[in-house]
Amino acid sequence: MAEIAYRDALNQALHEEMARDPRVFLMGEEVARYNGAYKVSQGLLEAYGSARVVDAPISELGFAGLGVGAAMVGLRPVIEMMTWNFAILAMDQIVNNAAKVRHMSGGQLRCPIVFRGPGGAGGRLSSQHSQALEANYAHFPGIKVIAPGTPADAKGLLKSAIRDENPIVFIEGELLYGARGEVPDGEYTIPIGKADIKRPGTDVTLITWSRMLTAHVLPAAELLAQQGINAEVVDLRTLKPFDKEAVAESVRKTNRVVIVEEGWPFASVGSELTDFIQRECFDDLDAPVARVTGLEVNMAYAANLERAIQPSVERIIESVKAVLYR
Amino acid sequence: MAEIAYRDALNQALHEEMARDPRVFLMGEEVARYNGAYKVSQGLLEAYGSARVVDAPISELGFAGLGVGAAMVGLRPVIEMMTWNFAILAMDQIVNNAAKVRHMSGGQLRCPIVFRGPGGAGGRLSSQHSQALEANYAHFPGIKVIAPGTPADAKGLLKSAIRDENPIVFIEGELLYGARGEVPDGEYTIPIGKADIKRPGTDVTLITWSRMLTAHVLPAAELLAQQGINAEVVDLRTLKPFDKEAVAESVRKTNRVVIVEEGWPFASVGSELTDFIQRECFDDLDAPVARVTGLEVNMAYAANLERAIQPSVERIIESVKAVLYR
Amino acid sequence: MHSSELLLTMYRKMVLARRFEEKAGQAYGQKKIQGFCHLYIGQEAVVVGINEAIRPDDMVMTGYRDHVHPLVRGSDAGMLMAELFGKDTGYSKGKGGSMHFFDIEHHFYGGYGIVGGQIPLAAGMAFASKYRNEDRITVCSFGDAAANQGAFHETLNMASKWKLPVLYVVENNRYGMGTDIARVSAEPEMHKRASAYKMRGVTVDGMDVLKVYDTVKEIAASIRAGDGPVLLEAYTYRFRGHSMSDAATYRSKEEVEQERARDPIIKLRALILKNRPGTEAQLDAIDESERKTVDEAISFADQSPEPPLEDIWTHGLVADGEPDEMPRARVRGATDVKWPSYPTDFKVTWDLEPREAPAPAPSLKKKGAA
Amino acid sequence: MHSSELLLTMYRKMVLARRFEEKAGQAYGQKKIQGFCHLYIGQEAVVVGINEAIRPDDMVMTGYRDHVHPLVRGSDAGMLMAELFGKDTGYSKGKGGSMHFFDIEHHFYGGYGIVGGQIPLAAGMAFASKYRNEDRITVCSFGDAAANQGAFHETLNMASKWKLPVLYVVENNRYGMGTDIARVSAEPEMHKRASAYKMRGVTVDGMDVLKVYDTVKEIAASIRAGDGPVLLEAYTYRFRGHSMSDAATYRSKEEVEQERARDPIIKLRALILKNRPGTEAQLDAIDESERKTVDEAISFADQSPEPPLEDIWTHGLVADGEPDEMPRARVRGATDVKWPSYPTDFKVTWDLEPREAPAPAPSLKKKGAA
Ligand SMILES: Cc1ncc(C[n+]2csc(CCOP(=O)(O)OP(=O)(O)O)c2C)c(N)n1
Ligand SMILES: Cc1ncc(C[n+]2csc(CCOP(=O)(O)OP(=O)(O)O)c2C)c(N)n1
Ligand SMILES: [Mg+2]
Ligand SMILES: [Mg+2]
Repeated sequence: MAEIAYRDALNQALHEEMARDPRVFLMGEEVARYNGAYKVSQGLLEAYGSARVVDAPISELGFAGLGVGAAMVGLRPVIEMMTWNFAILAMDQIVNNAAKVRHMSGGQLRCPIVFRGPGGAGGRLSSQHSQALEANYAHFPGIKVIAPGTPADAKGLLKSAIRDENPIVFIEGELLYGARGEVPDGEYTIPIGKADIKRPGTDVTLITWSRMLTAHVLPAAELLAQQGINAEVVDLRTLKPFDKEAVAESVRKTNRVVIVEEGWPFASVGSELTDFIQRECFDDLDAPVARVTGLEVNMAYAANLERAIQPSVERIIESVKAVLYR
Repeated sequence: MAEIAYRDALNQALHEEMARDPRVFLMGEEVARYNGAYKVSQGLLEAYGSARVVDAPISELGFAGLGVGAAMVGLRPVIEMMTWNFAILAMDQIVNNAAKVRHMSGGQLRCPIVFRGPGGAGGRLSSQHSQALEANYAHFPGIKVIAPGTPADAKGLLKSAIRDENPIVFIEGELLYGARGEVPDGEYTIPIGKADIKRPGTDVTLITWSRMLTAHVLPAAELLAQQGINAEVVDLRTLKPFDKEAVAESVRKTNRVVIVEEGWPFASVGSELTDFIQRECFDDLDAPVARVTGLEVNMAYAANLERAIQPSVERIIESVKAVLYR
Repeated sequence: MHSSELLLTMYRKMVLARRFEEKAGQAYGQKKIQGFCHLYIGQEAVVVGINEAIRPDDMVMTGYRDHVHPLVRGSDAGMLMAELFGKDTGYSKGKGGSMHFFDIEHHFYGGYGIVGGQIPLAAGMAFASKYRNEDRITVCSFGDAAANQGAFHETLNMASKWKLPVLYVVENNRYGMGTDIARVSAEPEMHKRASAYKMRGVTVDGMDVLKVYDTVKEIAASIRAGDGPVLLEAYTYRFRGHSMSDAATYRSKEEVEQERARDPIIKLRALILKNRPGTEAQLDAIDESERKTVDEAISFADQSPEPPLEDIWTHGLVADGEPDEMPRARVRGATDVKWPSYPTDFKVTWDLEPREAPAPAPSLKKKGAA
Repeated sequence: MHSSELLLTMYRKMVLARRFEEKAGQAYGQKKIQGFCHLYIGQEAVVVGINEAIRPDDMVMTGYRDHVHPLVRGSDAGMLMAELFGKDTGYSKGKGGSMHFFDIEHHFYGGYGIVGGQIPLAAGMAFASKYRNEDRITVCSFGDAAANQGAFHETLNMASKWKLPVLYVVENNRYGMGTDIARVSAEPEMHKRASAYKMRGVTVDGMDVLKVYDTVKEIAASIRAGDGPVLLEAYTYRFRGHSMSDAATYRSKEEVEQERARDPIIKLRALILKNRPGTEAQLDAIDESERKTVDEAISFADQSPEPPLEDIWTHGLVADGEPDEMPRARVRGATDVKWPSYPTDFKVTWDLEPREAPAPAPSLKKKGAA
């Protein structure tokens, strides 16, 4: 196992899948000569040429749709969105075409495509550049949504996503690219739809994904442990479909839940988790499901406001104590 | 009180507000000479001229943004989206500009604008034309989301929306336009953010909005009444911010809830309601919050599939019985 | 110049299209078809002229006014009608309906309901052809009003820059729904917009099937030869309303009558008879035979069952190993279906950009540069 | 031809802009400014030339490369710097930061981070001017790469069709981030795209402030006279990377040096001295004074407090009766703030379309006609 950065894990996944399958190509803004705005595509142009690593104009709707069309006739596009904030412009092609062609054609077509790029706050970027938008895509049938929080998960899940037969929204952590972690040597994949218990525990279940895992949830769990509270950390990794068994099993064990997500609370993936848990584990819950989310405001630029708007170790600990009635 | 159609109630609201305030203009596809694809703007061109009732090209992103710009400098645009399905193309202007300019400018600007048009199934229109997309907008801070279910609410809320100082997503029921109902005579408004108890009851709370109210929920409540089950029907009308007091009060009275919404279940307004209720009314609930939603699939064209994909009186009754453990 | 066979084929296909849609219109009146239903009546010369000028394995797609595009490619009229009726025997098992026809066997790629939404898809299909070094072209139709969508701009730029083998056809019937295109387009002659992308723009009289045929013959050859995409504007007219619920009062009676006088079917029939007077009986036989085909299509659709309720759950996410549906095999038991298959192992030889001395690799940055 | 006063004002503004951004760059290095920070260094002639050619109450907006646009309008340099520092005394109380400057007092309307996202807004502002029969124009800048966005296409069509009083300025600095615009634009000369909307397209040397001034003088008059919108392409160059984290290795040293030799400030200084050799001291004094202004701006920003945490909850939804913030009054206690105010009672006299015999009203339909 080597310790590498999240961006390099993604880069390895792209490299390996492009070497393995000539149908895979990467298109997006600055992905080729610039090696990616976040350097995820470093070296790919040189290795695979300009038809397989394509610098696109700033035309998100257009090149997202181009990818969908290519997927419909046998290619396996990976479309890089420089950030998911900009992909709002491309949403129509993702949710109205990619997510629907198989259904509308009565199964004559399939659309194996990965839309990938960073989501969440990037650090002092204010409102238009700091959005965690997974809920918007997870709302639609016909797409899978993945949001890995570690280099190993990023690599294994991106490889699975590229091999999957369906449209996939793959959300990377904008502030995770430099984060390092152990990644298994050699080729491996991680199944889509399986959560990972990043820390086993007995007193409370913390459910999370993407950057919140390492930034706040695991540190909070450590601090809680020092106070004698043994938290289980469930990293969803795939948001849709999420791993119902893993969630329910953990809740049945701990009887208390805090969901931690970077995005806004209203109609979010966290809301959906609450809905699921209160129904499936109604009699197991000793306290209402609690949530720690980004505050219900647009992101500010000022350092102190930006910090306070996001989830924090403190808010998580507070929430855990509330569900434990301590 | 006159009994008029939902479309005519909306038309009255537009008429009255345009007469009252010269800053109000209506722009959208087919709104002027054609009098609106659904005839909501009947007669307005004649009354207010071509600068105030504007036929736009099929450029949703462009004219939505044009509206936002006009609102920033003192006008009060009403932007008609022929349907909310098409507004996905305009979403960037709604959520990245309209919802954020006040914040990003530190309060120097405001954006009083109404985006309105039909949502939900239109009847045998298949996947791209049958989406109930309120959750996607309600997820964002900085916007209000309204979805009236009766002619009276449609009129009173549209008037309030036009007078409001904020960006508003106003979702009409595509299959409600012909629905008739009593509308108070003369000028009146309905406050944004207030739910309406459309049927008082004691045994179970049915929470809903828009077309589900009259199409399925009230009929189900009648049938339940015949079986001795007295359901309270809470019509949210405003989805964001929704009326927390009204919801909590009803749940505290009935101790059982079924949420009925037309859209998909995942990360929806219904999920958010569950989240709220299980937290605020944890000890009041005698059963998990239940939900009846559109099925988690793309909409089919075939009559039998379309019917089965949508919520129904039968599914509501079944759900009510489940939460009553009958 | 044009063979009899070609003329008769075109005549037959236009008549088939016309009868099919007239019957569909009637069935709509009987509520056998519901929802939106956009007829192509009047515009047949565009799609027939194009279809005969391209190869059967070229790829075709359009918007929601999509009944005739697959029909003239050879789709099963009964199965198309069954789709309109929302039946299990339809091409999409009743999931798509009028706006979402798909017949992949005949390389018809849909049927899209979001105005302009198919424009980027076509570029992607053409991209794939070039990527795999195939010599197929993609033909993508859309309406005059669709050319005001951002997708048009973004896509034509890429298609031209990358010389994608795609023919974009503006079926300019002068109206987007109830709106005269000149009222909402600063430049209503859409082919002129091609120059904004250094792309070739061409016009053709879309009421004259031979002119369409000749024009597209030449264009298709040039696209296939690698000269890059073309924007073809076909001036045409729909004789009916925008959709079944549109009374079309925004057009004057005179205008409609004037255009009806240019009916492409009448025109072709007259031309054929002028050149070869003896063929009247032959044409009548075609009329009769196509009428029969459509009558059979109606009975077939009528007698077909609704899809089973379990079908709600099919054709969502593709499960591992799940095959694609081949409608004609499923419905008609056809054993001659040639389904498009794509290589999974090949070498990409296309240089999308000229190779240059690569720029010095920027140093790794912790922070993105947006 | 151009008055000394004009030349000196332009010189002063360009120097102010340059110093402001150089200092901002330094402060970024000290981590006093964070996130993205896009400097305008090299492009100053564009915005200064435009600004002097339009009226103070004309409305201006741009993308995220937005420091200089308000500065040359007269915004308070200290308060702009404070915004960059994320301080309470910034124009947006630290909510916007580098990419989202706003100074409504000086009719600067932002500051937008979604490439091309401001283009429709400007059309809306121009629409409002025409609606209220004001003779103000709106000037909206964006980059070369932004012209590939769908919003460009959709909006320019409407602006032209409705003859909105808006000037669109492509600040063509040849690169969209790291990408040479000719690599992703089939037509890299953006002004040529104006013809797709029957709009006037104009070019200007954006490194020459007088040429920009003269060109915009004429254009602004024509727009104000109701001749319709114009697309102006200003050829310019950014001397720095796209943003602070961009090492800009995609450009050759020679190219950058060649462009630096065309530095608009050096050029204007030389021109002034050539015509009036005596003014060297005057120019030096300007340099000195602007340096001081910027130093003061830095100290002001440095010494200002962070916004209070309660501010998280302000400037979300507008409560009934809640006034707008007037930054200079709030921060500087200024009593001379003229805030734009708009009439609430007026008569709309604009006919956006010629009045015609109205088409016969279509009969009411139960079903929509889409
Ligand atoms: C994005 C979007 N906006 C609006 C509509 C509603 N609509 C359907 S067809 C149509 C008119 C399109 O006109 P045109 O492109 O000229 O094609 P035609 O119908 O004339 O063939 C409109 C506005 C839609 N389906 N999609
Ligand atoms: C919709 C969108 N896509 C991508 C980006 C990331 N991005 C920011 S600036 C930029 C380049 C824009 O270049 P140009 O329009 O030429 O303006 P310049 O930066 O040269 O002034 C890109 C790709 C963005 N902010 N918004
Ligand atoms: Mg048309
Ligand atoms: Mg540029």
